[in-house]
Amino acid sequence: MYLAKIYVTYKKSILDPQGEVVKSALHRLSYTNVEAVTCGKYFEIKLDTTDKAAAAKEVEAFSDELLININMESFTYDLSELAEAVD
Amino acid sequence: MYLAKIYVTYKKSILDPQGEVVKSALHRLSYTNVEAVTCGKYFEIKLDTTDKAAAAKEVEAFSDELLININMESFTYDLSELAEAVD
Amino acid sequence: MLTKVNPEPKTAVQIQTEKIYADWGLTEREYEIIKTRLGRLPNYTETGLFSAMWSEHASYKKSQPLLRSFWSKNERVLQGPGENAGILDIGDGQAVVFKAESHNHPSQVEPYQGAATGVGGILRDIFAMGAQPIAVLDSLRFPEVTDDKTRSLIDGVIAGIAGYGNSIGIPTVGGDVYFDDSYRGNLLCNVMAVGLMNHSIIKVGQARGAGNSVIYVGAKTGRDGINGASFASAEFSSEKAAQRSAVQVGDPFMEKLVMDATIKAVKDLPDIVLGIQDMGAAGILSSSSEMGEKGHSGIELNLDRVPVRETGMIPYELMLSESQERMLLVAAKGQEQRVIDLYKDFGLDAVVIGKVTDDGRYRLTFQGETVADVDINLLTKAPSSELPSQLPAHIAEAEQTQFQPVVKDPAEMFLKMLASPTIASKKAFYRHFDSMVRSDTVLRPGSDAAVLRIRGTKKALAMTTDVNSRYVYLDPYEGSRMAMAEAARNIVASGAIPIGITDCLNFGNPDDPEIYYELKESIAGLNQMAKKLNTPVISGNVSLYNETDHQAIYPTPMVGMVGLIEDNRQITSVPFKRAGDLIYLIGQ
Amino acid sequence: MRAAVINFPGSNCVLDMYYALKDFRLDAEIVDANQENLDGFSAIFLPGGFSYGDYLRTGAIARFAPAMKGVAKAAKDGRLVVGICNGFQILTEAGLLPGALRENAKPGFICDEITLNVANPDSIFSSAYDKLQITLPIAHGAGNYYADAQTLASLKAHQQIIFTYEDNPNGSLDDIAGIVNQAGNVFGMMPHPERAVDSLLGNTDGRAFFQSILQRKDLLTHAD
Ligand SMILES: Nc1ncnc2c1ncn2[C@@H]1O[C@H](COP(=O)(O)OP(=O)(O)O)[C@@H](O)[C@H]1O
Repeated sequence: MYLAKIYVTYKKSILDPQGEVVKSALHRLSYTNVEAVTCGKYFEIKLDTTDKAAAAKEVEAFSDELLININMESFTYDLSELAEAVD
Repeated sequence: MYLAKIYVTYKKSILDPQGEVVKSALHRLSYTNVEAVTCGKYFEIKLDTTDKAAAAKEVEAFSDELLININMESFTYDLSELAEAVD
Repeated sequence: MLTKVNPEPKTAVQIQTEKIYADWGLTEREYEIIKTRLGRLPNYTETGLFSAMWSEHASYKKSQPLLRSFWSKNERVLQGPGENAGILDIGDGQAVVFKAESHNHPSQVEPYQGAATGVGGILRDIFAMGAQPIAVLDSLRFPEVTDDKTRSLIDGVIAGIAGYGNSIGIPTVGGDVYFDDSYRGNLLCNVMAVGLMNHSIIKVGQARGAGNSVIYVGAKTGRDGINGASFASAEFSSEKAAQRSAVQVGDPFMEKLVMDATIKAVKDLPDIVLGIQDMGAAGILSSSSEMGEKGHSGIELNLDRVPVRETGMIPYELMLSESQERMLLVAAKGQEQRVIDLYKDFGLDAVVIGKVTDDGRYRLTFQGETVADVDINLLTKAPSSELPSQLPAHIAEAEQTQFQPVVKDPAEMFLKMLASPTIASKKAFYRHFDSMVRSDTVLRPGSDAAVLRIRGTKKALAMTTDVNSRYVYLDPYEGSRMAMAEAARNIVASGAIPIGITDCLNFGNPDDPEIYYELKESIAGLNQMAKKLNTPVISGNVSLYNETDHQAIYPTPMVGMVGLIEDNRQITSVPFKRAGDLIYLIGQ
Repeated sequence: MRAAVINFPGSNCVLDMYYALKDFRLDAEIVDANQENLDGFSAIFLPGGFSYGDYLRTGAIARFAPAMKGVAKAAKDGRLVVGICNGFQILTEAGLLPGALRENAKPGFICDEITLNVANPDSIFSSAYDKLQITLPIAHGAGNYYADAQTLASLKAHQQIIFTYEDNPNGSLDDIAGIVNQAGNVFGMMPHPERAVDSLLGNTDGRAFFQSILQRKDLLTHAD
C-alpha cells in the first residue's frame, strides 16, 4: 500500500484570488510577516499496490487526467509506503 | 525568509464528501487501485523572518486562528528556509 | 471478518453509580422514571436512547404543553403540526407544504456547515412528505458588527446557506436579517422551506403494518454530531468550547440525489412506500421510534445492517449519529426490492435495516444480541413538566412614561436610520443566494414577500419571514402579534391572501420563569393573530436555551407566512412604476 | 430532429432549460448523462447546476460522463452544442471550448442580473438580437474565464467572443461571458438565457438567444 500526497496550485502566471484574500485577512490579524499566500488543493490517496514505480506512474496519470486542469494548474507529489492495514 | 507548506484535512470522523466523489470518479476511470481519497487544502505561505522557531510559532498560531476550523479540521506543516528574494 | 465490538463501554450499574445519565442530560427524576418503568436498570445503549429522546430538542417536553394550544385547523389544513411539515390545500388538487427549523447552535460553532446543514435538514422535511421543495427562506439574527470575528461568522452563515441551497438547486428567495447585541455568542439561523405537491401523494412519517420493512436510504453513518440533540438543549458557556460535539458536514450533492430519488419513489411506488421520515436530530433513533409511535407500532432494527463509513461504531453511536442526508422509509413487505432498485438507479444505498412489529416495543439487535428493548411509548413521550412563569422584571419595572425619541434634525435621523445595518438593503447577503433557479421566482429578494408562480396554473405563492424581537422583548404578547401583522402586510403587499404560518420559537432557558413567561405569552399572541388572520399554524420549531453565560437572547418568535395568489396578474411589486402615479398612505 | 438536455447527477437547471426549449416548440428531451449515444439529436444542451457536486473543480468530473462521448461526436459532426453556466464549465474541462473557468475573482457565489454586450451579433447564437446590450441573470461561483495569451488572441482573431460583461462581475479575462469554438457550432456562456424567456418573471432578453438558434433551420428542424 502506498500513500500519495499530492499538492495542486495554480500555475505561476495565474492570479490566485483566494490567496490574496487570505493574505489580507492574515495582515488584518496582525501577521504582518506574511509576504505571500498561495491557496491550493491537497490530496491524500491510498493506492493498493506494492510497486512504487507503478504507483508513481498512476499518480502522475490520474493527476493530469482528473485532479488538475492542465490549462491552469500544476501539481507535485510525494509517495510513501504504508504498513499494510490490518483489519 | 521562510516558506511554510501547510496541509489541512478534515479530522478523522468528519465526512469528506469531495473525497468520496473523487474516489468513485477515479474508479470509473479504471484507477481501481485507489483505496481511499482525502481532499484537503494546501497553503504556501512566505514569511519574512530569519528566526525559524518564531516562524513555526506564527504558522501554528495563524493556522489555528484562520486557516483551519478547529472543530473539524487539523493541519500539518513543513518549514524551509528560502534564499532571500533578490528583486 | 467481523471484529466484535463491545456494545457496552459501561455497565448498567456503572451508569447508575457514576451518574453517566446525568452527563447525558437526564435528570434524577427522569432516570428514576426509566428505572421504574423498565423494572430494571437501563443499559448503556438504552440510557443513550432516553437521553436523546427525552432532550428538549427531540421531545419538546417543556414547550409541548404550550404548543398544544396552537390553532391549526381550518378548511385548508391537510396536515397540521406533528409531521415532518404541515400541508395546506391550495385548490385544483394541489397543496403547499412548509416548515421552519432552527440551526442556531451549530451555526454559532461552525457557521458554514451549521447553516448549510440547516438548509439540508429543512429540505428533507419537505420532500419527506412527498413534496417537491420550491423555495428556501432564511431568518438570521447576528450581533452588531464590530469586529472581524463577527464578520467572519456572518460570512460563514451566508456562504453556508448559499453553498447548500445553490448546489441542491432550490432557490433561496427571502428572509430577514437583524443585528443586535443580544445575539452575541448566540446567533440565530432559522431556515424555512416551502414545497409543492398533489394531494394524492401525501406521505406521512408513520410506520404501520407488522412485517413491513424499515429501509435506510442515503449517506452512510459516521460519528458526526453524536449527541447533537442534547447539545442543542443546553446553554452555551464561553469556557466549554472544547466539549462541543463534532460538527456535521453537509453534502448537497448527495442530498440532491436523495431528494430526486425520494420524490420519484413517492410518485412511482405509492402503494409500496408507506411512510417516510427525515433523519434529523438523534438520527436513526428519533426517526424510527417516532414513526413507530405515530403508527401505534413497535420497531425492531438490526444494527449490523446500518451502512457505516467508520469502523467499530457501537449501538449508542449508530443510533445517535447525526450524519446528514439520510432518510428512513417504511415499505410494504415483499416489495422492498422495488424501492432498493429505484434508489440504486440514483447511485444510492437503500438497505432494509428492520421491520415494523405489533408488540409496541422498540428493540435493537447488534452482533446477534439484543442491545435495547423498551416500550416505544415510554421512549417517545418524555415526562412533560409545566414550568413556573413570572412577569419579567424589565417589564414590571418599566417606566410608565414610555421612551420618546428626541428628533432634532429629521433629515439627519432619516439618513442615520437608512444607514443602520438592520434597515439597510441586504443585497450584499442575498446576492450570494441563487434566487432564480427553477425559473419560477416572480418576486425575488428585495420585495416585501417573495412570490413564486406555480407552473401550469395561474396561481402563485407568496412567502415571508418576520419578527422584530425588540418588540417581543418589551411585550411578548403584543410583539408576537406585531410579527404576525408584519408578515401579513408583506404577503398582502405582494398581492396575496395569507393562508397559513410556520414558526421558529427562539428563546432562552425556559427553566427561568421570566423566559417561560415570554414563551407562553408569545405563543398566545401568535395564536390570537393566527385565528384573526385565518392563518393556521401548521408546523414549527422550538429552539430553547439560546443563552451565553446566562444572558438570554431577545425572545425571537420567527413567523414564516405563506400567501396564495389565485391569478398571477394580481402580483404587486415594490418599485414605483411611472412618473406621475399617485402615492397613497394607508392605515393610521 | 430533436434537442437533448443532458441531466448530469447534480445538474439543477435541467427543467429550466427544458421548459425554455418547449416554449419555443422544440422537440426537447431530458437525457441521462449515462447515455453515450446522442446521434439522434441535432442540438445538445448542457444545463446549469453543480454536476457531481462541482467537487474537485466545476465540470471536472462531469466531463467523463458517458454522454460526453456523444457530445464530443456531435461537436465534431457540426451539430449544435450549448453549455450554459455549469455546461460551459464542462465544455471547457472537456476541451470542446478553449480556456478554463476559475473561481470568481472576489470569492463567492453571485446571483444577479447583469448587462451584457453582444460582441459578435453574427453567430448562430446571437443573430436574432436586434440590440447590442442586453440584461441576463447570472448565478455562479466560478465564472472567471481564463485563457492564455495565445488562446485569447486566437479567440479574437476568429470572432469567437460572443458576449462580454459590461461591468465584469467575476474577473473574467477581457470581460468574456460567452464564446464559440472556431467552427462556430459549440457555444458556452455563464449567464442564463433560459431564465429570461417569460415576461411574468420580468426579463425576456433570453428569447433572442433561442430565436437565433431557431433561425438556423438548416441545422435544426421544428417539432411541428
Ligand atoms: N437573509 C436573507 N435572505 C434572503 N433574502 C433576504 C434576507 N434578508 C432580507 N432579505 C430580503 O430583503 C428584502 C428586505 O428585507 P427586510 O428588510 O427584512 O424587509 P421588510 O422589513 O421590508 O419586510 C426582502 O425581500 C427579504 O426577503
